This record gives sequence, structure tokens and C-alpha cells, in this order.
Amino acid sequence: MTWTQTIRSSAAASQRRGATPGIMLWRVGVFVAGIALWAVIAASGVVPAGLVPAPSSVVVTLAQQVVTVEYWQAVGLTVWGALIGLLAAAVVGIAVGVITGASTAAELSTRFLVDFGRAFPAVALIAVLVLILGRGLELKSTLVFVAVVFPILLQTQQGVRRVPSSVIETARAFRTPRALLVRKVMLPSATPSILTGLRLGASVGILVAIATEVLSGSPGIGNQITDAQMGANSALSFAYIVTAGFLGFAVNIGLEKLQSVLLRWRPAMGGEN
Amino acid sequence: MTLESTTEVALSASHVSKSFGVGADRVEVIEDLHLDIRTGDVTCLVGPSGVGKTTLLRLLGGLATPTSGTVSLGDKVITEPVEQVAVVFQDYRGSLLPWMKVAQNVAFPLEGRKVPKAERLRRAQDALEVVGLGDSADKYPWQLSGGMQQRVAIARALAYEAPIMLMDEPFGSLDAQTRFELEDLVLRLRNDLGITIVVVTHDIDEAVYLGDRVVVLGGRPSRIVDDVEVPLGRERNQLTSRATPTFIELRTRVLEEIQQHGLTQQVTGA
Amino acid sequence: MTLESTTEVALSASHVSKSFGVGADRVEVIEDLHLDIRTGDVTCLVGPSGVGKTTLLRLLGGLATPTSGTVSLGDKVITEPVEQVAVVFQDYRGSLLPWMKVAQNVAFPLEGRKVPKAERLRRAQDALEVVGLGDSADKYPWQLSGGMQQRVAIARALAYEAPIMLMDEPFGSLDAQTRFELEDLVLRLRNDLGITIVVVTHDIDEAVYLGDRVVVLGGRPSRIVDDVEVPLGRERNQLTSRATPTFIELRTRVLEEIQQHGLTQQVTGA
Amino acid sequence: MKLKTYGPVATILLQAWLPIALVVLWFVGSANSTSVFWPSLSTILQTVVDWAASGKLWGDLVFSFGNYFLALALAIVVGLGFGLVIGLLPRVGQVLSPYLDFFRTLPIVVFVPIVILVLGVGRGPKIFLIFLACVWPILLNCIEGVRAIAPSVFETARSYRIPLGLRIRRVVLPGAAPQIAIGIRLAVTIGLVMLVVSEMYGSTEGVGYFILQSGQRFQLAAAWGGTLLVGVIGWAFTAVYVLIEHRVLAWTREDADVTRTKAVKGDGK
Amino acid sequence: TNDSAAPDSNAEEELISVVVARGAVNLESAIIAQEQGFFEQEGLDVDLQVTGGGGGAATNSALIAGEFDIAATDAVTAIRAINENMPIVVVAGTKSAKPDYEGEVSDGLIVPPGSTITSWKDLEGKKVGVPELGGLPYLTVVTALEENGVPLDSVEIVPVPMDALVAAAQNGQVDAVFTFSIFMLSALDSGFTRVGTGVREFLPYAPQSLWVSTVEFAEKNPEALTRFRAALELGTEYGNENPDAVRKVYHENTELPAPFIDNVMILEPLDVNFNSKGWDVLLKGMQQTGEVRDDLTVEDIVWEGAR
Ligand SMILES: Nc1ncnc2c1ncn2[C@@H]1O[C@H](COP(=O)(O)OP(=O)(O)OP(=O)(O)O)[C@@H](O)[C@H]1O
Ligand SMILES: Nc1ncnc2c1ncn2[C@@H]1O[C@H](COP(=O)(O)OP(=O)(O)OP(=O)(O)O)[C@@H](O)[C@H]1O
Ligand SMILES: [Mg+2]
Ligand SMILES: [Mg+2]
Repeated sequence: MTWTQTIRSSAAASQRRGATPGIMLWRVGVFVAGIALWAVIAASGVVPAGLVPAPSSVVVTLAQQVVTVEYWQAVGLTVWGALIGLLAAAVVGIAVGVITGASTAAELSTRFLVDFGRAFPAVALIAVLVLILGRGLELKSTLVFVAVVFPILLQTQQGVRRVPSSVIETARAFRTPRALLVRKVMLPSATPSILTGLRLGASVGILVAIATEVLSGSPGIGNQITDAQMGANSALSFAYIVTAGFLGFAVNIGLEKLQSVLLRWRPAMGGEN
Repeated sequence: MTLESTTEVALSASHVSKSFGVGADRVEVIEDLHLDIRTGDVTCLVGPSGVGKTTLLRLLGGLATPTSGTVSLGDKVITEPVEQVAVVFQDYRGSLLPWMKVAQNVAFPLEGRKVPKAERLRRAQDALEVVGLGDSADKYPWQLSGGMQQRVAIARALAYEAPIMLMDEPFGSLDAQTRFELEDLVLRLRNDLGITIVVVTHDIDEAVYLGDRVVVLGGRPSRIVDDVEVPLGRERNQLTSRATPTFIELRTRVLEEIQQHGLTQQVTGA
Repeated sequence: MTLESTTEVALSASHVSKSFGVGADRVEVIEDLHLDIRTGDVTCLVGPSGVGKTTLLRLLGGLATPTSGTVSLGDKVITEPVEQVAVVFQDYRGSLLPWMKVAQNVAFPLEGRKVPKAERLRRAQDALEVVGLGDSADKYPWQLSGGMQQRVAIARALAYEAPIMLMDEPFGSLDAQTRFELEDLVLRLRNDLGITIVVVTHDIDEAVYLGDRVVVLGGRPSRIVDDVEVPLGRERNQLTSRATPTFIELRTRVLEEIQQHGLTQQVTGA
Repeated sequence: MKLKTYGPVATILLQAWLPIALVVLWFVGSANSTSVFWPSLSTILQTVVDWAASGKLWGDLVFSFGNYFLALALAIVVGLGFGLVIGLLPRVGQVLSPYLDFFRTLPIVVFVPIVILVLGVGRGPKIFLIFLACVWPILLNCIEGVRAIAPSVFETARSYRIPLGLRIRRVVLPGAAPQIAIGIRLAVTIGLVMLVVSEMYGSTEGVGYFILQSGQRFQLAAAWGGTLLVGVIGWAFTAVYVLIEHRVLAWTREDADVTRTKAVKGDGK
Repeated sequence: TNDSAAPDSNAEEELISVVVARGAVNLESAIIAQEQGFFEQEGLDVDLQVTGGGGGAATNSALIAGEFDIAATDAVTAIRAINENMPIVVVAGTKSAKPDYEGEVSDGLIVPPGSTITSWKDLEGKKVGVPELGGLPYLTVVTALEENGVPLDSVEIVPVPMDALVAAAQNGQVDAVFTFSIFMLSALDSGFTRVGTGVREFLPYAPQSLWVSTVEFAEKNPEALTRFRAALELGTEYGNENPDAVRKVYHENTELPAPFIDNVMILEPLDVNFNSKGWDVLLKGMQQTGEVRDDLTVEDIVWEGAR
């Protein structure tokens, strides 16, 4: 098959909803290959066993963990912290993004704060922040918020800025009121960009929640990982690491579903066929 | 279809100039142009490609502000789109919102006017029927052919039910038959509802057939090179009107004027 | 302008069907259509809006693959665009790359063919002159009017110098004068260079004036409802040719056929 | 969308009023602070001055930003490479996307030992960590950018048989550029945050090391000073980046007198 | 802080919330005291939260932020915080480096199989991995090099995360590493050689893990702290006498592998009290490396009831 044919047929494939059996098969193939590679690395001894456990032992450990209350508590605490931060960031980020996207004056006025804030390494200040916020949910969700709000804000802002001028002109010609303009024109047009921000943010949120736990000792997945590492129990720490991966996977599945609903209107790439 | 109000309105451009770009890139497109659009008339704007028809229409619609001079609606100077004006864009594809289905696209401007939902959808469906797209209400714009998209844009302006309608090459992508029917629709809008209509077109037959008046633009920067009254009466017929001597005479006149400012002119001028 | 090769080519569609969507959404657009494009002819495709003209053109250009049946160039079945074909799209705006200036847009396809830069630019400039845009080479597409953009798209196809040209409503946004000149350009391409040209148009006068043959599409799913040979000879003249009885007879015939499948038909059918 | 533009003076004033107001507020509000947690702004700034005076600041900057720029360049190359493949071949994307989402969410911090094993104790792991954080925004935005290119553009490229290399260079990349630009803009600052985090492990120098050590040692003024410095650098980098973006994406700025502000104001009064 | 009325008849109970940094293996005495009822016996109602590690600095911050009254942390971070005028004081010890202790040493300098390094002296021109710059292991290495006459600037001391130390040596990223506990013991198992002893030799009596409280709490509740120390004392004795009780604590509160705890792990002696020599060497070490100011004294660091 030539390149263009591939593109065309894959565009046709993506027009159909969900994964086709072929895609599923490929996915399984990649999965098996990945696990096999891992097993080989673990078995070959290239990396000390203490650092990379065999996949089998991780699976066993994970299976043992999932039946414990402790595991679900840890997962729950991490997810909760990440979720609060993420939701707050989504609300603030999208709102401020729309405002600064739609108004040059607002964007210029906040530009310094946004660019400064984006680069502000809040995680590095954990020791200081604990003094102010303690080690509870506040700390976790604050740090998640700070890390996630700016990507969402920027993705929204730039998405709004790039609404095609022909579309804006149409809205103007029909004197579309501001609220309606935002709701029915700017937001839908910026949706792909915003969703990308949310997908970035979802993973970053979980990562920051875990990092906060590792660094501050507040309970959650991160803390479990530290414990496991201090106990040189790599299978256990991998079990939790894998858990984090699954969380990201799950959140993104959700966002993808959302995306397929919100972007229903888009023709498949490469032209309809 | 009824209009909420058919008040006396008249668009007028006085001493309007418009340029794009700055410095060395500055292009003067329209210079010191004066034009009164009479209430209840169909005014056709014709002129060679690139002369500034779209630019003038955007000025009249308040979508662009003149570099100098003013555009006014009645006594009110316009610097913004006004409620009384509906627009059909030349770039009809770009003006349809891709995330809305056809019916939603047509109903959308009504939402801004707080028309209740049921009423909105009814009006949208009516307008779509009129342009022959009653069965495509539930499709996305990209699922339609070029001509169908263009008709959606027309339907949207119809559903808006404004007393003034500005149309930029509204029938450019339509087949002869559909075109004839929509041309007659325009005439009915004027006759039955008293709507004031400005149509940009490159089809001179169409201009003469539709217009109470044909305004010919030409030159660079452009100005009005002719302003032709069309004394064909308000009732016109695709077959008979087009065969009258007046019609033929007028179309020849306009054609000749455009030829003076057409492509060849530009090439040699370059 | 010279062609690298003017080999014998002929596009043909045999038993071609095309549908969009799946399941309940499935729309049959073209059904079991058979069409041979003769080498060196100008073939015009006409038909009501939404009938499937663009779809057929895309099939002929290898841009879409038929749901069943085949399209072939000579003996070769086409499933991809081929080198011998240049296309002017109906959506000319969308087909211009907004990040390239006009001259670059026109020269771009040549870059893919490894034509040296100087040659590319020369050919682009030539093609732009031909369509009357010699002085707009250095602008971005959005700085041009609709009709100018359309001419850029035409210039791009010209500069490509392919033996077959597929044009989808190429003159839809042009004024009468420019249109006449470009129509005559098309005829010259056929006469002087032997290029095979397929033109989709909704202007029946244009179809008869340009075509050696006018193919009328109609129905849902669409099929060929008429295939009219135009015996006007290869040399035509905007004034005299259009006045011949053959011309008038043929245009009336085609017009009537389209009217049978036009808007009203669709509305009552819905 | 067409933007309202302001004159150069107004632009600067608009950008400056809020930060200046905040700094003044902070300066005045914190002037008499005796709290060890909330050092006064002058104390904080003094730590940066001391840092510079000690001669270490320069070395720290060179070390950290050497890593940073390498990692950013790497992230751009890799992000665009994979982004183009996945964007152009949606099926590849469909197969890989669950795994990408999975890997994106692995807490890399805990992989540091393995990374150190593979890449050593010097710059390697730091560059890798920064790279890993920067690559995702670029990758995801590149995919999105490619998918958002109008079908008519692809159709044109196909019909004129533009070869793959040229197509990517002149059609896909420019078409996706506006969205890619967002990704890089994000990466520019995410990289800075990660630069600091990356020096949490196995470091003996660098801006991040300075901040972290100050935090660990409860030298709060210095920790604040360092983070403020990084924040300001982030702003400065973005400003430079925006200038570059402005030039590269000149074609997206349609010059017309339609302004967004007008669009927003265009409500039915 | 909560001095609500006590239900107990004997003594007036005080509720103290105490945090133990879990996983740092410094929680034995408190947990035993809790389990054995020593706190109750002293009239204290202790809310013992076993929360996360996160390093001493974060624990100190959380203490200052008022999350709890007393916390377990390590000596170096406590000294650093006090050096910066953070309002905390050291109120009791858990473990110190006991030079006179007979048992096996659980920290030290180790080298991978085949290394030519046999003692501290051989480190000249080499790379040594430590878990953190400035921590106790680092101070030990610095002191050891000094005592062995190796110029400091001839050795490159690189920080490597704890769990990567041994692997880094194995891979040749560093020539030798200073490590401890399970990391050292399992390295020795896999062929590493110990070429130098640890903190017991070079920083004798240096406090390692200990308890801190806020200055304010110590000033207001000296009585409670005294009782807390007394209960810890009891827990310490009990733990030192019943190694299995200590092992049980590890089993229940750490992720260390069970066989390691039962068979391999070295149980260091617990001690609530400090030896003032220990503070001196530690402070001196930290002052020499520029970690803390020169005029910092034990009096600034340790609550008067614990000196
Ligand atoms: N944004 C712009 N920047 C620079 N020049 C512009 C811009 N918009 C239009 N022009 C120029 O103004 C002139 C008039 O354009 P306009 O679109 O009004 O023409 P038109 O009469 O509508 O032509 P057509 O019939 O081809 O649509 C053209 O020469 C065009 O190049
Ligand atoms: N991607 C698509 N998905 C679904 N339906 C489509 C799609 N593309 C085209 N159609 C349908 O196919 C039919 C023919 O479309 P086509 O664009 O070929 O018409 P056309 O003859 O070119 O019309 P026009 O003159 O208006 O351009 C239309 O009814 C249209 O709705
Ligand atoms: Mg125009
Ligand atoms: Mg079409």
C-alpha cells in the first residue's frame, strides 16, 4: 500500500466509531511485545533485579494489593487530590482562557502572570508550601492546580484566538451576543485545543499529586511508592507505578469519549471518501 | 415568512474610501464613493473581479469601517453590524459553522435574538424548504455539495428576517434552475415583504433581471462608473423579462462597461 | 507554455457507483455510471446542485475511489491521483495554502515534480499573467478577492501543464468579462495544446460554448440523463458562436433537462 | 481570528501594569515582614544578588540551561516526528494512544534510579527528565494540529501528487504550525519547571539544585528568590518565543479591521 | 494540642498528636510505647499517626504548620531548620551512632566486585556516591576522608538516589558508594565488599533519628514532654530487650521484605537520650562543611529537658 492509500484507508477507518477488531489486535500485539521486552530485560540482568522486577512478580504483587483496603485508600487519596485540582484548573483555565483569548487587553495584562506562573516551579517549594498549607488535600490539589491550570488556560486562549475569521465575521454580522458567541462559537471552535489541554492536564495532575506525596509524605500512591523503595521492594513500587499509568489511561479514555462526542462534527482527516 | 418590522430604512455610503495595509503595502481599494441604497429596491452591484464589491458590501453591512467617509442607516452612522441587516457571504463555506448541523446553522442567528427554540427551528426548517434543502436539515455542512452549502447560507439570511439583505454572489455555485428559482425568491421578498436587497453578482443577466438598479463599479481605486435604472417593473418573468429589448439593451450596456475595466485592462495595466 | 508529453490518454468510468456513510446514513450518490472522456475534448458536466458532479470529478481524478466499478486512464485503473491530471477545485479558497504567497501556491505542485526553482517561478508568473494576476504574485491568498483566489487556483492547474485538466466550476466567482477570457483560454488549451479538459459548470451557456460534449447528470442516485454532442466546431467566438441556432437549441435542450431534475423536483420529492 | 492590535506603547503599558502593581504591592506589603516564612521582597531579591555575587549563579545558569535547551530541542524533534506519524496515520495513533496515555502518567520521578543506571549521574538523566516533560505537549498538539488541517488542503496535496517529504515540509507542518506553536510554548515553560525538578536527584549544581537545597535548608528567602528567578526567566523566554512565533506564523495574522473586541462587543443591545 | 479533660481516674491525661515518619525506621520506641500502653501509663493520650516519609524537611514543615505536636525526623534536617530560626526544638532521641555497640555495622563504604579500592585512602581521584549532599552519610564520608588524610578536593562526591546507589557502583558510574541498611546488606550479598565503616567510627555518638517539637509547644507543655520522654524510655527499654517486638514494628509498618527483617536486618540499639559528644561532632562537621552557622550551639537545638 502506498502512503496516501494508507492515509486514506485509515481516515476511512477513523470515521467509524471506536476501535475496529484490527486495531484491537494490533493493540494486543503491542501489549504482548512490550511485556515480552520487559520480561527479557528483567531476566537478562542488564538492569539489577532490585531496580526492574519481572513483570510476573509485579502482576502478582498488584493482584495482592488490589484486594487490600490500603491500596484503594492510597489510590483514592491520589485521585481525589488530582481531581479537585484538575476540576478547579479546568474551570479557571477555560474561563480565563476564553477571556484572555477574546480580549487583547486582557491577554496583554495577564501575560506576565501567566508566563511567570507557568514557569514557576511550585513543586520545588514543597518544604515551604507545607509550612503554609500543611500536607493534606489542600497542598496536593493546590500544586495540581498550579501545574495544570496554565496548560489548560493557554490551550483555551490559543484555541479561541484561532477561531477562523470567516466564522467570527459571520457571528458579528448576525450580531451574536457575547455569551452566545462564547458558548456556541468560540468554545466549540476551540474544543480540540481545549481537549488537548485537558488531556495534558489529566496526566500532569496525577503525576503532580504523586510527586507531592513523594516529596511531602502526604498519604497516597506516591507515599506507597516511597515506602516500597525504602524497603527495596521494587515489585511493590512497580505495582503502584503501573497503577498510576492505568489511572492516566482511564482518565484519557474518558476524555477521548468526550472528544468523540464533542468533535462529532469533524470530517475525518484526508477528505471524506 | 413575516417580518417583525418593515420600517423605513435606507443605507447610504457617503464619501467612502477604504484602503488595506500600511506604508508601501497600502492599497487603495475604494475612493470617495457615494451610494444611496433606496428602501424596497433590489440594488445589484457588478464589476470586474477584485474591484471592491465585497469590500463595499462589508462597509454597508458595518463589518468594516471606511478609512474615510461614513456609512449610515437612516440618520445613524454605522460602525458595527446592525440588527436590520442580514448578510450572505461570498465565502459561504467559511461562514457556516462546522460544528453545527445545517438546521442549527440556519437557526443560530435567531438564538442571538432570543427567539424561542421551537420558533427558531420552525423558521429554519421553513427557510431550508424554500431553498430546496428541507431534507438536509440534519446534516453537517461538509456532507453537502458546494451549491447546497451556498443555499444553507442563503437560508440563514432568510430565516433572520431582516428588512435589509446584503448578498455577495449568492447564487454563484448554483445550477441554472435552482438559480432561477432563488432569483424569483429574491424578487418575491422585495415585492411581498418590501425587503431592501443588495446583491453582488458577476452575472450581468442576473443583475439586470433582479435589479431595480444596477451599480457598476470600476477602476483602481474603484468608483461607480455607472448607475443604471432598470425600468422592467416589479413583476418579472424569467422568460419574458429577459427577452425584452430593454433587458437586452441594458445588459449590453453594463457588459461593455465591465469590459472596459475587466481582465485585459488589468493585465495591460500591470 | 509547452507540455512535456501529449500522449494519447483517455479517462473512463465504467459501472461506477459511489455512496457515502454507512448503515442508515448511507447515501447512494452515483449509481452504475458509465462515461468515457475522449482525448482532446472539452467535456462539460452539468446537473442540478447536489447531483454528484463534484463527486464524479473526484472519482475521475483518483481522489475518491468508487464504491463499485472502476475509473481508468488508458488501460490503467486509477485509485490515486495520477500525474497526467491537474484539478481545479470547487472549493478554491480551501485549496489554496494560506501560508504560501500566490506565486508559491502556483509553483508548489511543480516543486513536487522537481522542476528547478527558476523555471517554477517563471511558469508560475506566466500562469498568473494569463489569468490576469501578474501583479498579485507576492500577496497572500487572503489578501485577494474571491474571484482572484479562484483565478490563482486556475493558474496553479495551468502551471502544472498536465495533459488532462479537471475543473470544478472554475469560473463561478468571476465577472462576465474575465470569464469570457478564461473560457477562451480553455478553448485555446484544447486547440493549441491538445489538452483534454473536463469542466463542471452550472452555467449552461458556458457548457455549450465550451464543450465538444455536454454530459447532463440527474436523478438520485445520479446517472447520465443526456449526453449531447456540440457540433460548433473547434473555433468558437463569444459573440457569434453564442448566437448560432445550434447553440440556442442545445442550451434550451440542456436547460429543460436540468429543470426536470432541479430544485422544485427535490422539494416536492422530499 | 483577527486580533485587535495596540500601538507599541499601549502594548507595553498593558503588559506592565499588573506585574508592576503586584510587585509594588508585594514590596510595600512585605517591607516590614519579620516572619521567617514570609521574608520581605527586598530580602528575597538580596538572596539573588548574593547568589550572583558569589559567582555561582552564572555557572548554575549555564549548567541548567545547557540541559534545558538540549532537552527542548530533542523534545521538539521527537514530538514533531511522532506527532506527524500519528497525525497522518490515525490507525497508528489508535493502536498507540492507550500506551501513550499510560506512559504519560507514569511517575517518572520513581524511574530516576533506572534512568541514572542507563544515562549516568551527570547531565544525562536531567536532560532526559526535561525532555520527557516537554515532549508531551508538543506531541499532542502536533497530532491535533495535523488532524485540524482542512481536508481540502490534503486533497490539494494529493491531487497534485506532492511527494511525502515535500508534503510534510510545506503542507502538513505549516498547516499544523499554529497548534504546534501552542505545544512548544507550553513546553518552553514546562521544561523550566522540570529543569528544577530534575536537579532534585543527584545534582551538585544548577538553578534547581540551588532552590531545592535552599528549601531543604529552610533558607526560605533564597528558595523564593530562586523560584522567582525561574518564573521571570520563563516569562522572558516566552516573550522571545512569541516574537519568533510571530514571525514564523505571520500568515495567520489576517490583516483586516475586524477586531475580536468588536466581535465580543457585538451583542444585541 | 488538646488538653481536654481526661476520662482516666489516675492522672490527668493529655492528648498529644505525634507523627512518625514511616519507613524511616525510626518509629520503634513510640509504637512499642503505644502498644504496650506506656503512654497511657504516663497519663498521656497520644494520637499516633503513622504518616508518610517525604524526608525530614517536609516533616519539620508540617510540624511548624501545626499538623501535630511532636514529630520524628532526622538530626541533620532538624539542625538545618533550627539554623534558619525555624521554631522547633529537639525533644528526644531514637537512635544515635554508638561506637561502643558490639553489633554489626549497618552502614559503610562499599565497592563493587573487582574494585581495586580497599580503604578510604584509595579514594583519591575517585568518585564516591552518597544519597544526598550534606546528609549524615555525606558528613561521615567527609570526616572519614579527612581522618585518612585524603584531600577533599581530590575526591568527587556525587549524590545518587538511595535506591540507585548500588546499581550506580555496579555500572561503573561511581567507584564506591556509602550506603546503609537493606541497600548495603543486599549489596554485600551480591558480591560487594565493605572497605570502610560508617558513622559509628567517624561521627561517634552522633544523633541520627530523633523527635522534635515546636518551641511553642515545648514552652507550654514541658510536663507533657517529660512524660512523653518517660514513655519513650519505657518503649526503648522494652524494644532493646525484645528484638521481636521491634521486628514486629518493622513488619507492620515498613515494606521491607519479611525474610530480611527476620534474618538479616541489624537492629540498632534505641536510646531516648543523647550523648553531648555526639552533638559536638555533628555540629562541628556541619559547621566545617558550611552547612550551619558557626555560633550554633547544642543549647539552640535541644530542649533543656532533653540535653
Ligand atoms: N484584507 C485585505 N488585505 C489586502 N488587500 C485586500 C484585502 N481584502 C481585499 N483586498 C483587495 O481589495 C480588492 C477588492 O477586493 P474585493 O474582495 O472587494 O473584490 P470583489 O470586487 O469582491 O472581487 P470578486 O468579484 O473577485 O469577489 C482586491 O484587489 C483585493 O486584493
Ligand atoms: N462526505 C460526504 N458525506 C455524505 N454525503 C456527501 C459527502 N460528500 C457529498 N455528499 C453528498 O453527495 C451529493 C453530491 O455531492 P456533490 O458535491 O458531488 O454535488 P455537486 O453535483 O457537485 O453539487 P454542487 O453543484 O452543488 O457543487 C450531495 O447530495 C451531498 O450531500
Ligand atoms: Mg467579492
Ligand atoms: Mg460541486
